[in-house]
Amino acid sequence: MTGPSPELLVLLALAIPFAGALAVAALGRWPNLREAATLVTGAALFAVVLTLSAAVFGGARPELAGLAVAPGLALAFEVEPLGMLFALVASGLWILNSIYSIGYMRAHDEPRQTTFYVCFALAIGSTIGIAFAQNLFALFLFYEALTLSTFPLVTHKQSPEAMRSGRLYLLLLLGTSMVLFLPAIAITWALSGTLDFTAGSLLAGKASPLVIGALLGLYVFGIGKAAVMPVHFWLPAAMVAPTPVSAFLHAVAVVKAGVFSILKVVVYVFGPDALRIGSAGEWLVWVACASLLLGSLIALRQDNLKARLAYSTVSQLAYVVVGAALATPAALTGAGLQIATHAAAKITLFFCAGAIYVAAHKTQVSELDGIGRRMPITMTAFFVGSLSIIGLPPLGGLWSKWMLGVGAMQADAGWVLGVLMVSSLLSAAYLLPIPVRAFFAPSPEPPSEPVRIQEAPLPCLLALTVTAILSILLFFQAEPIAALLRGVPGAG
Amino acid sequence: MELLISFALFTLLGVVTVAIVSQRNLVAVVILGSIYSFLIASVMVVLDAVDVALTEASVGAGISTVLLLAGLKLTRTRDYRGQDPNVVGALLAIAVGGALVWGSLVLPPFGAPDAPIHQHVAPRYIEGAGTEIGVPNIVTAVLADYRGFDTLGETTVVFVAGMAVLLLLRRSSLQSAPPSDDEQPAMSGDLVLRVGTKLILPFILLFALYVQFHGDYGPGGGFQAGVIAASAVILLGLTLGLRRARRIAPPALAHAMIPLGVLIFAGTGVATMLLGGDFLEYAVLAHEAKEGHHLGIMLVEAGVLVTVSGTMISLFYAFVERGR
Amino acid sequence: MDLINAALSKYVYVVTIFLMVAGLFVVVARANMIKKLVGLSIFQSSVYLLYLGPAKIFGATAPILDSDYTAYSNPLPHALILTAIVVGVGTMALGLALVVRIHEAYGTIEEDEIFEEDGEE
Amino acid sequence: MTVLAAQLPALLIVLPLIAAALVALVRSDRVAFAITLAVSLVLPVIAALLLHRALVAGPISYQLGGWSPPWGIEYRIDVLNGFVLMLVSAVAAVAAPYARRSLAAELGDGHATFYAIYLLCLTGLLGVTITGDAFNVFVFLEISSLATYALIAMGRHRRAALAAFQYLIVGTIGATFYVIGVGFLYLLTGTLNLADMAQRLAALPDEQSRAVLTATAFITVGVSLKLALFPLHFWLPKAYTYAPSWAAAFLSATATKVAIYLLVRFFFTVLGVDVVFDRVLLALSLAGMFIASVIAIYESNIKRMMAYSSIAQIGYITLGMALSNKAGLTGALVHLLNHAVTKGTLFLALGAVALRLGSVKLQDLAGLGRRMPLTMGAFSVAAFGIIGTPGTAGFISKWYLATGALEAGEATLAFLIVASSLVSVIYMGRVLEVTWFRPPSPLALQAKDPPLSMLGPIVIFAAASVYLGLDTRGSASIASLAADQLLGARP
Repeated sequence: MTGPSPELLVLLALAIPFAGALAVAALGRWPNLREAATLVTGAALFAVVLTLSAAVFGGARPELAGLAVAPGLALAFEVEPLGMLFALVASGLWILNSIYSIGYMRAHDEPRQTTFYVCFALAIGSTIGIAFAQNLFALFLFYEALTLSTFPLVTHKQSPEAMRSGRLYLLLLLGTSMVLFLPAIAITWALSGTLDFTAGSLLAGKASPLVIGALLGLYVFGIGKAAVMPVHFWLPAAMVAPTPVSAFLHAVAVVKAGVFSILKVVVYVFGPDALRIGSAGEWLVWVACASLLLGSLIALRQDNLKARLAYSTVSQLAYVVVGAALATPAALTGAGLQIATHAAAKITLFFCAGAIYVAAHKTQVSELDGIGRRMPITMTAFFVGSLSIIGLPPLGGLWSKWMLGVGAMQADAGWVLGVLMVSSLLSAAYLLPIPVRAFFAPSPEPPSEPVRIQEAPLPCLLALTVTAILSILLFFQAEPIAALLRGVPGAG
Repeated sequence: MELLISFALFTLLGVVTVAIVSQRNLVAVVILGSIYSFLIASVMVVLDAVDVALTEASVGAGISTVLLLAGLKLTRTRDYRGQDPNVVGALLAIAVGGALVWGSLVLPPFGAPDAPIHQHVAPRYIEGAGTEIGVPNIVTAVLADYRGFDTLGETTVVFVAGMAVLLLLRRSSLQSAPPSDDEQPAMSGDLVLRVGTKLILPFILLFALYVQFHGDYGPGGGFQAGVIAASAVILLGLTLGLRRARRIAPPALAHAMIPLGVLIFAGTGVATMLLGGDFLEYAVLAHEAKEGHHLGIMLVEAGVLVTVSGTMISLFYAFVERGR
Repeated sequence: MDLINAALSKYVYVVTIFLMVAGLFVVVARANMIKKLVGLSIFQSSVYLLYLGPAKIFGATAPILDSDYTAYSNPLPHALILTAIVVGVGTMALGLALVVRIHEAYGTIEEDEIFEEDGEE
Repeated sequence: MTVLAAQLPALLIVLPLIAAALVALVRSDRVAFAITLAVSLVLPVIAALLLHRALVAGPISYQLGGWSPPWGIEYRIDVLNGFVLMLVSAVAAVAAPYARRSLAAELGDGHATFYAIYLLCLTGLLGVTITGDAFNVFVFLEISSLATYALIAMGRHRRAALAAFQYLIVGTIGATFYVIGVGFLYLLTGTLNLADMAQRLAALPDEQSRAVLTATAFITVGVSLKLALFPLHFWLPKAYTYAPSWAAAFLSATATKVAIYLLVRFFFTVLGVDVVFDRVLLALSLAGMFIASVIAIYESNIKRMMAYSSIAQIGYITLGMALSNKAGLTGALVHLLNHAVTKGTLFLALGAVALRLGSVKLQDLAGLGRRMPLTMGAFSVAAFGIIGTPGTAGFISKWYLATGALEAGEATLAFLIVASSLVSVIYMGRVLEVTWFRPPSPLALQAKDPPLSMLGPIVIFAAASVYLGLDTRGSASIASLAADQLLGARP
């Protein structure tokens, strides 16, 4: 095919967001132009990633040889299926996220919006870097870049509370990455002599199972973004951030980047075979399942809507870790799918939460009785998102849960399947009541006054509708993604 | 005979050192130090190092002593309470000494003409001083020509030290208040001294000039001359009072001389560069190489003289004036 | 004769090293700063001998060309030590200036007293 | 033009010297600063030309006085000291604009002489690096040392003079040790030219190897006193804590580095150092890395904390020397540059803090991040550099060091290198936590970023410490070239 070479596309995908950040900073004085810059950036980025995906679907593995920093240490990039999927999800949702942000930020006329959008662009850029990283070094660099660029977003309000949780956010993520992740990388390199992501195991036969297990631990908890318990505190704390940011953290980039990194490490560093049940990696299945159940249980007891959603994320993304830990073909596919489906569903839910806050200034679940009659579209979308999270047809969530279940069977770990079932029930228990009460419970206001539709601003509404539809599409269009994921070594 | 003297001198040296180590009265320490320098100087003569001897005599016994006494005066220290013997220090020093003995036993013996240092580089100097440079005093030839750049460095060290002391001790501006008339110079009471000084001054300066310009033929050179010239001013200041000294050698001038000498020295080097030679390659200064060397050596020695005398005088002023 | 020469050459070594040890000891062991400086100059002057001693050749004369002599002692160490002496006096002057400043600041030049005064850090 | 090119080695030393003399003649601070700045900006250009020529055309030899070595003094520039010359002059150039405001604040007016002494210090450092003559090294070492004592003594705190005096004693002992060592080598070989010396030492009969060993010991100890190798570091924290901020930054970035260069030069091109020295050096380096870092954790005066961190960082460099394989040596050499840039940032930033707050105590820095964002931002970047985060210069050094350790089959050593940077996470993290997340201290409340002349250098250094973490063509590749030459030449 003609058109730009894959290398150029990769370069563009990495460059556009940072160029966009500059543009936004330059246009800061004219809000309309500034927002336009953000949207153009998003559109351009998505277009590039989409074109790139065409090649990757075709089985190509575009590379970009960056600069060699030291022998065996290069800032290089290679697009493989997992990264492609992550990039697609992130860049795609980022557009909607931006549209939503514009509506949200303007409705609240928040201060420091320019800084906000600049960091926003930097963050998506870092995310793309993580997705396309060809080795642990590049991955780590952009991982840290993502932490630093999202910090101003989390502390956007700059209230004492915001600063407190911002501090937790930074210290926990940086701390774990410095003290666990980085040494893990060093050890990997000391053992294998390379940091490149290559099909098959870097460590096979190079280390005792004990070392492998310990190393896996360093990675799983060093990659604090994955919010595997007990390093999940930062996530609920970070909900003080404006809703668009929460959506970005939970659905688009940050936590996703975490689980994605773990998935990538499992597939390309340890190699799936190293971590099957009964191997040194087995403990991870247990930890992940525990994280998964505890997350749901805690979510049940949250009255604050965003807090409930936050713990739901902790639980839902533990699914991905479970998939990685099981490391059977179906499980890996399921993990990949879960990244996509959960993204679409969870972003919908957060958009709705934000919409409710903007339109009705309500944050507690208990306040939502009857609100569905005032915000039908929003609450319908919320309902759709919930179903996808729970994993019911006709929604994308079904497939990821399904494949994970199959994966569990492949690893003949039936009990994992049980855990997944229970967790789905739990998620139904903490999500479904919300739309139900919103539609059917009597609203606290006296019924005398007529109920009038009072939705959030149009951009918000638009964004959450699209994402809701997206979750439905994922049910019918899951096959291409699955096909893409079969390209992942060990998932075929 | 010579040997006997050598043995005696070395022994004395050891004895004086012991005295210095054990002596608590600091004035005594300083005086002993001065004696020590004289002894070393004599030892140097015995070792054929006449230029070094002259330098050590003028610096060690002269300037250093004056500076130390000034330091004592400023810090109003006479002697200090003795302290319990410092075992660590002793062990450390002995360890170092041990290492030295251990290593030096295999060094080539003294006095033997076949030692590497007499075989390898030196012969060229002894040859060339006459043929290449035309300066009888080989040390001067090495100092000012073969290794002239070291001497530039040495002058720079003097420059740094002078500037540093001025920076540290100078009160606010360069001209501190001129001493009032009623101030009593250190020893102005003594008529003999006053007259004696007046009489001796011209001779000191004359000697300085001799040392300066005879440096090519006999022991001496810019450095020693500079110190001697400075000592004349210092003597003046001590006996006839600072005011007189200031009138003859204004501090501002002395300060200016410090960098000036370095400029002369370095400037000579730059000139040789401009004339197409390497830095300090005197040969290019004149049509005939030896002429060039003569000219170059004269210039740099002049530079050394200026910087050194300027520094020594400035040091004297700086210390004495800090006192009041 | 040679025997005595040999003896002398060893004797010079011994005295030189003794001076070194003594000087170093004074620097390290004495708290009074002026005494430290004196010790320092002894330490340095011992090095002068380390260089000058071997420069001597028995029966040779000072390195000043003279038709009566053919053998001269080695001039190079002389030149080096001349430089070293100058460096030494420069150090001494700077050291004394510092001592004066310290005395003005602390009123004493005994290191241990100063440390007692404002805490050794 | 070609004539000029041939004279560059001399000019590199003579220019600052003459400038110093001129500065000493002028009274006005402004003129003095102008001259200083001008010269500081020219020197890196010369150094760059020299380094370039050394890279493409091999070692440069310049005969001072036109006398051929070993009779005359020779300037000899190969990749190694070309690299160090570049480092020293570049650091000086970037830091120079900072001087005016900082000195005016800390010394008051009438400090023209200070510039003269600074230029002489620079002359001395460059002279030590460029020369190929053992005794010439001593002379210029003393030039830089005397100047350094004066620079330090000018600090405002009364302890400055004390620190300077103690440094003077230590430094002079060190220099004298060096002269003793050189004296031994001279008595054995009869030459002072380093290259010549190396050849003749190789040809020495075995029974005299004892004397060589003694010489090595004295030179090592003497120079180690200058480079503050643990446990000979005790003078450094005081010196850097009480020196004027600008001087502290300049010295921490250059002085110790030049001393290390000298040690490398003797170890690898002059003396055949036997394994014992390497093992001892290795042990001391490790001790320094950990002990100094641990001490830094308990420091509340950040300048002193940084000083101890410097000692630890010097440990990394000597560690790489001790490994004496290509990767290790490359790590050591590249860390000369990386640490210079990083620590330069930190000390300059602290200087700006001192200017605004008049204090560098940890508790006074609370909440400073939002008051002096650019300064503390640069500080934070450099802090990550010290920790050795990927993407910063510090990481590159440690990467090479770890590689060297593994190549030497010392897996535990590689582990210790990683572990020690975790210790630095503690003290640096502590500073960052306080400066960014604590409510502002009363002093911090009215603080703001320093004037551009000071902010510029800080930011440039910080940027460099990141750039050198990503693009290592200018640093690591040259360093590895130098390492190759050294290992090739090692007797």
